[in-house]
Amino acid sequence: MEIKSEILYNDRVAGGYFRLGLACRFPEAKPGQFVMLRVSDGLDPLLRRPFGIYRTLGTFGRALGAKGSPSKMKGIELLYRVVGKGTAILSGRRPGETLGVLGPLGNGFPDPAEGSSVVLVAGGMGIAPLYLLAKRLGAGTLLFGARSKAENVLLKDFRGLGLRIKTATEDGSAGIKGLVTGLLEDELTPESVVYACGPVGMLKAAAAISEKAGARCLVSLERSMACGIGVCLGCAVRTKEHRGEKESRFYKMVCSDGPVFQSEEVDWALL
Amino acid sequence: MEIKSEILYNDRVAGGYFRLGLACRFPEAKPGQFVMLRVSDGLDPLLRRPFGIYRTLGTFGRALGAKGSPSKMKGIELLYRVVGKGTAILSGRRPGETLGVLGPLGNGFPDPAEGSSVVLVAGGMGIAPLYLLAKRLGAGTLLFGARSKAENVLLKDFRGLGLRIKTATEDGSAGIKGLVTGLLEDELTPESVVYACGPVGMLKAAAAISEKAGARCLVSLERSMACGIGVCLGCAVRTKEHRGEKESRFYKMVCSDGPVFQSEEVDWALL
Amino acid sequence: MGPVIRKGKAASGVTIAGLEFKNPVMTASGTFGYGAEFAPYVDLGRLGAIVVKGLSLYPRQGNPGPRIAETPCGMLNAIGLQNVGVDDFIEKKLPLIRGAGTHIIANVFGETVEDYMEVAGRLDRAKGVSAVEVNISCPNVKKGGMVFGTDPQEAFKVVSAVRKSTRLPVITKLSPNVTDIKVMVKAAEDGGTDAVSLINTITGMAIDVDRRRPVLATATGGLSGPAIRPIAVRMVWQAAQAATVPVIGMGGIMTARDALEFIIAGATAVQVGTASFIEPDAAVKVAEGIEEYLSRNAMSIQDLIGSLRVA
Amino acid sequence: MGPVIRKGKAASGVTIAGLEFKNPVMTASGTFGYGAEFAPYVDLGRLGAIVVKGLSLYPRQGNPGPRIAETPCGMLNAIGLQNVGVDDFIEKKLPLIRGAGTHIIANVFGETVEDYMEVAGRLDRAKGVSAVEVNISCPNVKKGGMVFGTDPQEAFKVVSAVRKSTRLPVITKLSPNVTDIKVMVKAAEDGGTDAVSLINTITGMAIDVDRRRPVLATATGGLSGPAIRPIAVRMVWQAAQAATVPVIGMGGIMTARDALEFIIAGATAVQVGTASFIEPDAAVKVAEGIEEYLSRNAMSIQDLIGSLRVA
Ligand SMILES: Cc1cc2nc3c(=O)[nH]c(=O)nc-3n(C[C@H](O)[C@H](O)[C@H](O)COP(=O)(O)OP(=O)(O)OC[C@H]3O[C@@H](n4cnc5c(N)ncnc54)[C@H](O)[C@@H]3O)c2cc1C
Ligand SMILES: Cc1cc2nc3c(=O)[nH]c(=O)nc-3n(C[C@H](O)[C@H](O)[C@H](O)COP(=O)(O)OP(=O)(O)OC[C@H]3O[C@@H](n4cnc5c(N)ncnc54)[C@H](O)[C@@H]3O)c2cc1C
Ligand SMILES: Cc1cc2nc3c(=O)[nH]c(=O)nc-3n(C[C@H](O)[C@H](O)[C@H](O)COP(=O)(O)O)c2cc1C
Ligand SMILES: Cc1cc2nc3c(=O)[nH]c(=O)nc-3n(C[C@H](O)[C@H](O)[C@H](O)COP(=O)(O)O)c2cc1C
Ligand code: FES
Ligand code: FES
Repeated sequence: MEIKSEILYNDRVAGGYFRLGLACRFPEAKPGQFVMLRVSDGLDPLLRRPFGIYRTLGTFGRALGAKGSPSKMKGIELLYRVVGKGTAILSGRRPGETLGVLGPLGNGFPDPAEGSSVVLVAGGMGIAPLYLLAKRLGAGTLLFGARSKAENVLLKDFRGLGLRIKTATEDGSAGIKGLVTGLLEDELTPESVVYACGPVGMLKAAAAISEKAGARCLVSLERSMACGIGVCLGCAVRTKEHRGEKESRFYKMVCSDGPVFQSEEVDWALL
Repeated sequence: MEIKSEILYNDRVAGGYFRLGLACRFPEAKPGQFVMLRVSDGLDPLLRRPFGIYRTLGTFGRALGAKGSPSKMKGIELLYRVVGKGTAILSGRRPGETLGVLGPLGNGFPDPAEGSSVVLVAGGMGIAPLYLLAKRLGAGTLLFGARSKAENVLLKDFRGLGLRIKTATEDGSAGIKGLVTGLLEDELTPESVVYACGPVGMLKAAAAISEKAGARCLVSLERSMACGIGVCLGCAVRTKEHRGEKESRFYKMVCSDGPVFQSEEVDWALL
Repeated sequence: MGPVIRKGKAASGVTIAGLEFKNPVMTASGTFGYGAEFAPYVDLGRLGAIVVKGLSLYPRQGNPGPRIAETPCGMLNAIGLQNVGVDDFIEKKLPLIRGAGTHIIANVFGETVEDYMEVAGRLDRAKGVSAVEVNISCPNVKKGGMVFGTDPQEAFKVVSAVRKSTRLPVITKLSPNVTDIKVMVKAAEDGGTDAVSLINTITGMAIDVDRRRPVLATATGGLSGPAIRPIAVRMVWQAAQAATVPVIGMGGIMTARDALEFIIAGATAVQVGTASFIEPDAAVKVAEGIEEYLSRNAMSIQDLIGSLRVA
Repeated sequence: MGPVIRKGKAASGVTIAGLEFKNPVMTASGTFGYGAEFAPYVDLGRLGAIVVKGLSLYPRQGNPGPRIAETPCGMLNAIGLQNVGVDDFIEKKLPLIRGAGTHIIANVFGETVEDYMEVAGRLDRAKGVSAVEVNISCPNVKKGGMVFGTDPQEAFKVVSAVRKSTRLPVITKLSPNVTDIKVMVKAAEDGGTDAVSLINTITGMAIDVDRRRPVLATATGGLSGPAIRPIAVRMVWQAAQAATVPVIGMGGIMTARDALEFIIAGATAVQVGTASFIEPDAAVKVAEGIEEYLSRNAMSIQDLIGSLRVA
């Protein structure tokens, strides 16, 4: 669905992280799905930007501005980090203004098999698409990696969801010092299901560690996107398919075939 | 001078008209000079936009924002109308943000000869560059033409400057019904000096009427501009020069040779 | 003084190679998938035509990623013509849009003249295809593509071969990567084309200065989007002056006003490409805006085509 | 693990045709006037070189207006090479910048081969001109310009004639409006050029849809600015692979990162054009940014030139 959504709020959480509340009557979003956002009506940046759906808003507390519609409007919340031109412009947009939103897109996370133990692995901003999943599951372990302690504010909403939370920071300012994947091995049994989202290096490591432990691993990938709906064929990742002895390689689209993939499908060498 | 200026205010006056206050320590601007404004840091629109300097701000009343400098900062005020992409973006910019300003540019209006009677002729937004002139002169007649009564708010600052003001509206909702140039003929003697700013059609008519009356006429022209400083050669207008019998034609730059020209210099056929 | 304003929707239908289009707005190949993907966003029946993704004889995997890069007011792509192949298209994709109430134009592509002929031939027998658009201009494939698109003799060969292998109207899609577009128009006409469409993407490149590598895995790619519009309008104008067949214009069209530039320059129809990624219903909005312009100015589309007055 | 960071300013000097430039950033012809106009905004001595507005044998009036039009991330111009003529330049303009502490490169232009020779010859005798840049690529003049720029034989003629008429280093400025830029590089080299510079503007057009007239009085004009950067980077990369002489790259450079794309693609130096209209000191900022990049990456400019790794 393509709609013009009113910005309900667009608040700095900490550092370059923002929460963006959008009033939009969407089909209910599944954990792991995303939207394509038009950060401005101008021609530069030209393309929409993909963002995971962080939360869905039902009846919400915040009053709507003068231009706002009834207070029971539904909406979504995104959590984003300013990294370049598009996100910088986004961070300057104000409540009451409207943004074009296309979504919900992609296939989201599949549910874990009955009886499996769930481990969520997030690197920095990669935590965004995991909130809806964590809420749905209401149990399991969340491993969160960040550059330093400051980013731990991103965990706030996750506390009280019934998860065990462990953290790692690169500078050692909180949790263990090092990469989040350093925490993973100890958590895994062959019954584990790992849901990972974050930088490619982290995903690769999570995939390898999971494979070694015989655990299933689902990764949410990011690629530059033009359309978000499977038509430009721009967001291709090479995947492999095993049919008996033979392995064949072909491209899947992160937007419409993903963004969540089974880790063993992905041809990591080419990412 | 090229500087980053803080926006002090950017308020809607009426309809699509705005006042923009900019904190900038400029060399004192002469009546009729202009600035080139970068409406956003983005690449679209690419070029700066030219705007006449409406007023200069000395010590001003309004408190500066947190980021603001001492309250005696000097600045300028522009008066603009939203007509396209650039001015639309400009109208969305907020106090506290900064804009790139290049100026003051151009040569402004020459002073009238001693003893001449001054007639200012403005069409709509063309009134902007005349305020500083009117203030300096403190006497004379202002003829103002607009589409309808609503635009007469633009006259507010001119009342009390010691000018006689007459208005014309196309729809007859205020003053005489018709074009402002309809008022001009009756005002002119060979001792008159006409200062005109507005749409090309109005300027052409003002030039013709002045010529007939034997009055001097100075027009402020508008052309698309890329640089504003005489180097791109983009804002050319064809002018004529009479040397004895011979008339030679050549191009002058509106930005650096103008924007004010003697009406008889201009090759009106080509405007 | 002003023009008489006709009430209601202006007729904006055009005829190209005997086909009647309800309006002059088509979707551009490679930017609208196989059509059905857009059904949730667009009433397909309101389009003049759907031009589908370029089809080859066999399915193609396309290029490795990254395949796209954003540039100022534009984008580079090096998809490498990934497609399901002509047979799968006819069997699986075509049925999904055959009833959509608009013309379906198949964009075709080959590595050899024989490939082109074979693909066009198979489409000739497919129910629901209105015309073939011959892509001789895709810059993303090592073999074929650019040679056909920049060499008039090669272009002539491909077009005349396709012309013989199908009874469908043939549209030749030209590359902008040439010194003189008029020479290519002539070559396509000599080959028997029923219309020409242009421009395809302009070869470009973006470099990641931190990694000192091209952003695209293939180094170069095709530039599209509003950045190229002035170049496209110029080429369409030049082509329209030289052409005896109808010209279909494209390149950077985002709005109806953009499309009108092409029509006024001489295009009988336009295609909307990259814009569909940004606003899925861009093409329909363009069609509506053209109708609105025609009724506001009390003009017919025929009055408008090529109406540019050059001093 | 990371590279060792050298302290202080990295040396970014380059040598082209025996001339030493303190940094690889020049201003592009037609976008920096005759240099002196920018003195209030820029410390001219911090530029690698100033390339002045194209000079012809006699003063030229240029084209009627409108001469410019803004386009998405770009602009069209049809100035028509208005200039004071080579003699007035030498007499009145050159003295104003001779002492600025930077190289002055004279961009020259003619309607005939003889014109080019004569202008270059007069500059040869002028004190303070470091090199001649031969503009064979301006699309805005009916006679001359484009024919020389798009036909390799004509280009060869002009370049070899200029080569004979001056002892100054000769830079040939190439047009992007060609199918294969490598052919033009070769022609200029055969003519004896010491370096090539590219790209000049790309021919484009904008139409005022309300008036159904071209926006520019001359109908078409030259497209410049960030919109064309991906095309320019591609062409510079192709030229650098083919060239045996140094390549000077330009087209849409706004920032140091943009300039680095050209250098990594193989340009020994760059020129900043349209950007100077938007930020008068853009070229100096680009030079500073390149130095900053070099020291951050502990590289010399020589390491960087042509350092693109293509898989
Ligand atoms: C499915 C998906 C979900 C995402 N969810 C989130 C989220 O919830 N929160 C968040 O902060 N970010 C998320 N991202 C990343 C976000 O899309 C990029 O940070 C953003 O596009 C950067 O835009 P920019 O203009 O600021 O950066 P620039 O670097 O200026 O962008 C230049 C180009 O690169 C693309 N690009 C840059 N970084 C990325 C990236 N990591 N992934 C894809 N394209 C990129 C841009 O879309 C654009 O086309 C997600 C990406 C994907 C693919
Ligand atoms: C010397 C000078 C002084 C001016 N003073 C004022 C003023 O005080 N207040 C005010 O409201 N306007 C003034 N203008 C007009 C103002 O520059 C334009 O309205 C503005 O550039 C339009 O930009 P846009 O992006 O909104 O419109 P668009 O139409 O989207 O602009 C497209 C292009 O056309 C150019 N353009 C459009 N209209 C004009 C115009 N009338 N003159 C010059 N270029 C134009 C733009 O600069 C731009 O390059 C002045 C123009 C000049 C030359
Ligand atoms: C992602 C992408 C894929 C494309 N694929 C094709 C194709 O398969 N066949 C073809 O003829 N043109 C293809 N094109 C070119 C477009 O049809 C069109 O000619 C070009 O993009 C210019 O128009 P635009 O600026 O409106 O996008 C493709 C363009 C893009 C952006
Ligand atoms: C207004 C204008 C005038 C120009 N005049 C000349 C000229 O006289 N001679 C020349 O060789 N190039 C001329 N050029 C081309 C520029 O030097 C440069 O090649 C081109 O603009 C691309 O660079 P850019 O995108 O950085 O502007 C001109 C460009 C512009 C915009
Ligand atoms: S972004 Fe277009 S196919 Fe995925
Ligand atoms: S705007 Fe550049 S010369 Fe006047």
